Amino acid sequence: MTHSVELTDIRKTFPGVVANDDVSLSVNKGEVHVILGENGAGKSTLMNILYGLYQPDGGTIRIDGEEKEFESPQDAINEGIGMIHQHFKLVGPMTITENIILGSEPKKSLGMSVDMETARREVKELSERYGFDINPEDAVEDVSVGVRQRVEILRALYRGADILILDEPTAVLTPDEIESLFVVFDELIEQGKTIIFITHKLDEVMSVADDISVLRDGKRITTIPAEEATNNRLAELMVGDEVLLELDRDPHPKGEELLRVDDLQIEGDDATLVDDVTLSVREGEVLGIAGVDGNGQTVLSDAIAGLIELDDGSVTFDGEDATEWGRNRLNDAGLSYIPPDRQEQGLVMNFDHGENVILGEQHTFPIGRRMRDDELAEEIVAEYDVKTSGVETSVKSLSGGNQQKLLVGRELERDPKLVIASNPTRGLDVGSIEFIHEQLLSARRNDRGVLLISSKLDELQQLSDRIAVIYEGEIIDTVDPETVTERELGLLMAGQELVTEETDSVSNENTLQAKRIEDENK
Amino acid sequence: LGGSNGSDDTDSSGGNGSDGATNVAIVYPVAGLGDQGFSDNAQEGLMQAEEELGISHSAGEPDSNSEYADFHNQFASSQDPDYDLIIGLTFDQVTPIETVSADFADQNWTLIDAAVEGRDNVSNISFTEHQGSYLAGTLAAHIATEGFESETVSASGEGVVGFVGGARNPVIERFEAGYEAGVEDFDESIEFRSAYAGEFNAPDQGQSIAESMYSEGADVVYHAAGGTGIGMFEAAQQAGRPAIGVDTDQSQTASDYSDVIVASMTKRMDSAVFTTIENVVNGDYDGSSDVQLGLADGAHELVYGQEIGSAVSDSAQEAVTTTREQIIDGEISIPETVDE
Amino acid sequence: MVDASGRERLLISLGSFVLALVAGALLLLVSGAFASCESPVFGLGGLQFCYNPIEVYSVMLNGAVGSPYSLGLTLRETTLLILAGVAVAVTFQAGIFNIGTQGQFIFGGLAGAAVVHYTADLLPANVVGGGGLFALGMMAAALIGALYGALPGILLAYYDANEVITTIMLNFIATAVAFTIVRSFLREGAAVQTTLIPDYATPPAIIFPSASSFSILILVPTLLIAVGAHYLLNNSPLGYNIRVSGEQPTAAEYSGVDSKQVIVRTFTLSGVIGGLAGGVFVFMVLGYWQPSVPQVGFDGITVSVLAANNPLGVIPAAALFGILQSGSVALDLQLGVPRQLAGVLRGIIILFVAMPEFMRMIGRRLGLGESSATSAVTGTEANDD
Amino acid sequence: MNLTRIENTTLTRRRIGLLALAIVAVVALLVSPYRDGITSIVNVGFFNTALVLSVPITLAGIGGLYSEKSGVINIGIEGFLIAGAFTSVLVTGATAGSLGADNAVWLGLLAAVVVGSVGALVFGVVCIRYKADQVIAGLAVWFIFLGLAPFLSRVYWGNINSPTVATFNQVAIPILSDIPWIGRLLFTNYPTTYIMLIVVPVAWYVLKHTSFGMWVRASGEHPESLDTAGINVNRVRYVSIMISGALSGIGGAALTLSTVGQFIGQGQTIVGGDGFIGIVAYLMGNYNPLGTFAAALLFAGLDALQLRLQQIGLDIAPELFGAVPYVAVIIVLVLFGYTRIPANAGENYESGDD
Ligand SMILES: Nc1ncnc2c1ncn2[C@@H]1O[C@H](COP(=O)(O)OP(=O)(O)OP(=O)(O)O)[C@@H](O)[C@H]1O
Ligand SMILES: Nc1ncnc2c1ncn2[C@@H]1O[C@H](COP(=O)(O)OP(=O)(O)OP(=O)(O)O)[C@@H](O)[C@H]1O
Ligand SMILES: [Mg+2]
Ligand SMILES: [Mg+2]
Repeated sequence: MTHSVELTDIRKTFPGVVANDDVSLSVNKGEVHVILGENGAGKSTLMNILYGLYQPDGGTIRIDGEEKEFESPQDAINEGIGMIHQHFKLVGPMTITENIILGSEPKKSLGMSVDMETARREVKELSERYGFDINPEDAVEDVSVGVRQRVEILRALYRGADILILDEPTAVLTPDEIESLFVVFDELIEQGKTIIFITHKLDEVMSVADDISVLRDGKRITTIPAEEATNNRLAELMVGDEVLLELDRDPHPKGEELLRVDDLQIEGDDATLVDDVTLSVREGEVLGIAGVDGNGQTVLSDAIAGLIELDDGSVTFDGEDATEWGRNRLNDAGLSYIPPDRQEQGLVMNFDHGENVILGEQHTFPIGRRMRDDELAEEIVAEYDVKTSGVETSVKSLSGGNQQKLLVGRELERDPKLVIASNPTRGLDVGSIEFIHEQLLSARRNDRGVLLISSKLDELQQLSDRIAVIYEGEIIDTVDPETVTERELGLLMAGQELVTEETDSVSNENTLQAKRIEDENK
Repeated sequence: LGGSNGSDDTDSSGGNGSDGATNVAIVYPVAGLGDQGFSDNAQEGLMQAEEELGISHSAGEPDSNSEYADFHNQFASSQDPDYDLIIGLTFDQVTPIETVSADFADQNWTLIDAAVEGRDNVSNISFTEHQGSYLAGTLAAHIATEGFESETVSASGEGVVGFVGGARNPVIERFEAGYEAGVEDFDESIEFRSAYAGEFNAPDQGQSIAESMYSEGADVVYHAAGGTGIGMFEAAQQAGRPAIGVDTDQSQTASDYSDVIVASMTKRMDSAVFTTIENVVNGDYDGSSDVQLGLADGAHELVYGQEIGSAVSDSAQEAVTTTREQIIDGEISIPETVDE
Repeated sequence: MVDASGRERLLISLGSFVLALVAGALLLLVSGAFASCESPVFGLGGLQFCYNPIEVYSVMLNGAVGSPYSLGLTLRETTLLILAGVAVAVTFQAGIFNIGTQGQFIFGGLAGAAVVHYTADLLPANVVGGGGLFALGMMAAALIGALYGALPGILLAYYDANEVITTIMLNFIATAVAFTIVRSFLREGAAVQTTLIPDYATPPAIIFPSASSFSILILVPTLLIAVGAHYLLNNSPLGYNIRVSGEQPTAAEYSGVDSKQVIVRTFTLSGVIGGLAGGVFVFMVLGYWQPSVPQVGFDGITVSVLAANNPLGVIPAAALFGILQSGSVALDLQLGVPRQLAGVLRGIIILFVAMPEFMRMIGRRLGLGESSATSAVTGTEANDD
Repeated sequence: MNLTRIENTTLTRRRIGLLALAIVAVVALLVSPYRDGITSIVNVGFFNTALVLSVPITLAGIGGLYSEKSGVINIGIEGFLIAGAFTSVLVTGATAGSLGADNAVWLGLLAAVVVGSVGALVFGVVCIRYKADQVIAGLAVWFIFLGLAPFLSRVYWGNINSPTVATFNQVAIPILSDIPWIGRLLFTNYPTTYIMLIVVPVAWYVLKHTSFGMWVRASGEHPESLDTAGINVNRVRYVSIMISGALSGIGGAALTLSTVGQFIGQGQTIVGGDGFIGIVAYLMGNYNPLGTFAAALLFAGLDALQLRLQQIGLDIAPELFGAVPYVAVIIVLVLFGYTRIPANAGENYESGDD
């Protein structure tokens, strides 16, 4: 059998890290090959080598049986390889069309200028063929992440890619969007294309994979056909150990009301970002907020944490009106905040551990005291199992998971009454996720309140006592995680009221999509 | 241009200090050498002194006004060589010399083109620019009424004259005042335009100003702007109109522009520099002297351009000649300031 | 701005200086072949070389520190550069590219001179009155510097006006406005300059000759300002906030920092120091104010860059540029080598400082600091997003 | 994401604002007692002066714009202007004797372009290959040329200011130059002015309608996207930087060879900050070559106006009037918002960085 892609003994080291340790991997033509692995296992590195972005230190690449050397993406593109990267590679201010044709622009006027007419037409045709609903004239920065993901795919298809690499394309998509992406997969496979698909979500793996390869610590552990895989087996292969997928969440008595938000309203420039939100969190309670990214959760959490001024409504914290307090006073009163973006917001990358652990507390320091706390840093490093070469190294040298542990440690070590955790496990590996979940639950056990904002349904279901669903800035329902199904949550997140299906005859897009999910699931 | 650098000689002069050779230091104005007029002319006087009197010399070329005092200090406190005379030029050096000369009572200074009062170790030489400029005004007025025609330039007598100033200071205003009086005394109705570039080394600004004057119909433009004035000549070339130079016979010193320079109002910086050095060499230096050089001393003259000067009408030439005599005889009173 | 550990920074700055001297020597050799001189220092083939780099550098050094007078000049320059450098450094630490120190320098100086103009007659003409005059003048310089410094801060914080543009504009405006103010209100006599500051209000020259217009009584507080700025940055919430804002504005906001306030405060602080530099210039150096002032504010940028924006590092960096500056005059007068050489050297030093990668490469080639250089590389590259 | 929306409205607001400002200024001048004088000085000669003065600003600005659009902030264009101004005079002066003035000026211009491009290439290597901090390296470029040009002037000519050398003559384009006004302005001018008049639309067209232009924009906004599209980011950046050097070289030559043919080395040199004004021009023009030209014309026009107002007696404080353009810039910035800097300008790009 000829392999579409055959990698042999690929080796790549970065200073201090062996990212790919003699990895060999064969991908069959016309199949979906899934690559699994913990954060940092070397998946992206391997694919970047296949795409010509990185030069391997050793090993060979064969495409359709022929040995190739890729010195730049151009070489890979010429061999029919297209790649959708883990992080979008799109130019925000340029239009969708411009982004798609970038690097292979159709020409006119004797090759002097770009033929935008043709380009637009081609993009339109291509997107229609795959059922993508996009407007080629929109600037990329104005469209949703879902649309951007499609633009990325179109970009690869526009160049006529036969081998499509998708590096975690679903991390930012809604269940609906993921579903339609898989429909596209089917179509591409039908056309004889080959797909290499990287994801962390095990259920996705089960639904699309033909073969599954697992990488761990830069090595390929195994490749198995999808039929032989189960969630447990895959998880075990990834971490190399039996993992507990179910967390222990004992029922816990709820205490006093810690946080109360009434009729909170935040207006954006041309839209209401948070609309009349009312919620409350009590001692020993985890309130989950579910919602697709971009529905106002960041604004909401920033507002509660005291970073954004409210346009209307009030916030009561620990029995006091805290509407006007601002971040510092709320922090002093015992409200911690684990922000969604650790590298931009939560930590200062060029500061060392000792300086980072006082971030948010700095206003409590008297003039004259050194602006750092190495003792606290040591403590967090020890307690939260942060792998570091020392508290006086800058935190940018830490891996993402360890950065997050330091951040979570800092916010929890303040012994807050309530902690807001916004996507605290985004982009982390299974082990780190588990650890952080455990910390949040232990806060709950200690009668702390937790406001957990997440786009991961399983996380919310495992940790929350109640789940509020936010859609377009509104809390449209609050449900019990024990009884609600994932499907119901998915519907709510897509803006659907939970009504009996027969009576709902409104045939808008969302219902249709929801039905299709239902059908697929059968 | 000779690339001769005044300071090259310093080394050899070190030993000469004791055997009587005269050491002179000069501090040039910020605008610097290369203006094809004022500073270059002063340097010529220095060179002449070197040749004829065998003096040694050093030069300071400050970058900004705030460095003047440093250079004067540096020269005054220098032991090797011990300067017999420090020459300062222009109005901008009044305060620096005033301050530094108070600390070095034994050091002799000469300030040219401005005056430090009340020091007996600073002699002053200044000029009567208003007198010379009055002559330039007389010539300009003639050109503005009669018109002017040469092979290279022509003015039709639109009745407009212009003046380009460097930075605004009393000396430059003397130029302007005398020039304007010369024009107006001849014919009240002549339109007089004047603008200052603000600097003495901004030929591009000078060009821009003169360009606008010529395009407004100016028949002739005169400058007192040092290097900035070179721009005026360029504008004159572009416009094909005559211009009047200053400080030296610029049809020779700025020979690229001799085809537009109808005349120049000279101001003998070179002889001022030479004379003061000569006085020191001869032991005649008088630290309290305050000399003003004028038309009668030959310090100013209106010299016609080498190339097109001959096209100046006889009547104009005569008028200039008689006016000159009248000024020397004190028959014409000329303002030294412009009323703002 | 440039990523590296403290020790490595020091090595880079030193290395840049040495390389700049080498590059300068080459420039001297090449240009010396084109210059005309009566007695070339040496000939090679048909070429005659007018400049001997070794001699040039030794004359420069000697000219800068060789006599009490010249050492005074150097220290005077250093004093101004420390103030300007610290003024720039605090804003650079906050990630603000502030070019406005020159404007604050101009207005600070003018304010000091204006105080003398209006109050000299009201105070006794003795040491006491002089001290009062000096104190009032410096206070005015600091105040005006603060106000003129706060302006671009407010424009940036509340109107999103790019600080690079506004500060460049404000420098031009300061020059023009100051000129007009002096011409219209503070002029005494025909020259566009302010009243002379009476001797009794000028900081006394001790140790160094008065001709060098330098007073150690000014240098000491200046050093304290640099140390104080360093202390403030590392030992106060404001300093921490300035640094966080410079590193990561979003993190600053997350941690409850009012970034607008920090911007304005940083600019104000910088303005105070820039204004003081102007005051020192007027009281200690020139003795009056006139429109053509040296580019101390711009020099402050180079000093701060060489010092990696560390206020303590500013002190040696200022001393180095002070030596270059004052040594260059001797160069000109004694050897006839154009003193603009100092400006070239300054530019080359900054160029090398700007590229630590290159300096590390040189370091590795020379086998110097092998371990520290490579570890630094690892540290910076491993997580370079 | 939201910035775009704000940006778009800001832009239109800014245009309207600028227009309003200009109208107010003109009306104010026209109703003032100096009306007659003003209408007499704002004539074709005025516009011509403004046009000629705008040449170095525009060229440097467009050069800086290309460099910054591609991701390399070139704050050193002031230095490249100085290099161009100095080189053009040096080469013209040195060759006029043997080649004749007409050839020598063109050779001077060419030399300025070469020195500008080579200097920019070195700057590019420093920034790209050696990952220098671009702003600091740009400052260094300025300082180096600010020192080097006067240094070499003194070595070569013995004076900090050069002697005068041959200059460009204005060239009248047959027939077209007879059109009233336009003919004088656009068709009777210096070669460098013509070059600018060609560069402005071409630079605009290239940036907007060609592949290279797209690459330049992508390179400064999001280099990875360009890299993964198979285009070598650093090559695009090198070319853009060299464009900035070459254009600044021409701008510098225009300062000298289209005026008096003299290099002034004193103070800020003859360039006197035009490079910085060029930066301000492209920021005000929001990285659009046409806008850059308009902003440069505004600066040059106010400068030209200042020199003329003096002549009609409006001479209360010429220095203060000279500051009007700078105040105007601040007012415009404050009232009409900020400029959006390319997202990756100032960042180094190394293929493979994730
Ligand atoms: N440009 C780089 N420089 C240095 N180290 C790198 C670089 N890119 C990746 N690494 C390191 O190589 C290892 C593998 O990284 P890679 O991005 O391939 O992991 P991954 O499997 O894609 O992880 P994730 O699931 O988080 O995307 C990690 O330790 C990472 O820190
Ligand atoms: N100031 C603003 N003006 C206009 N629109 C805004 C503004 N701030 C946010 N938005 C838009 O409002 C919507 C909700 O924003 P929000 O940041 O709360 O999203 P989110 O759900 O937290 O997702 P994420 O954290 O992934 O951005 C988004 O479409 C966002 O682009
Ligand atoms: Mg990855
Ligand atoms: Mg958000």
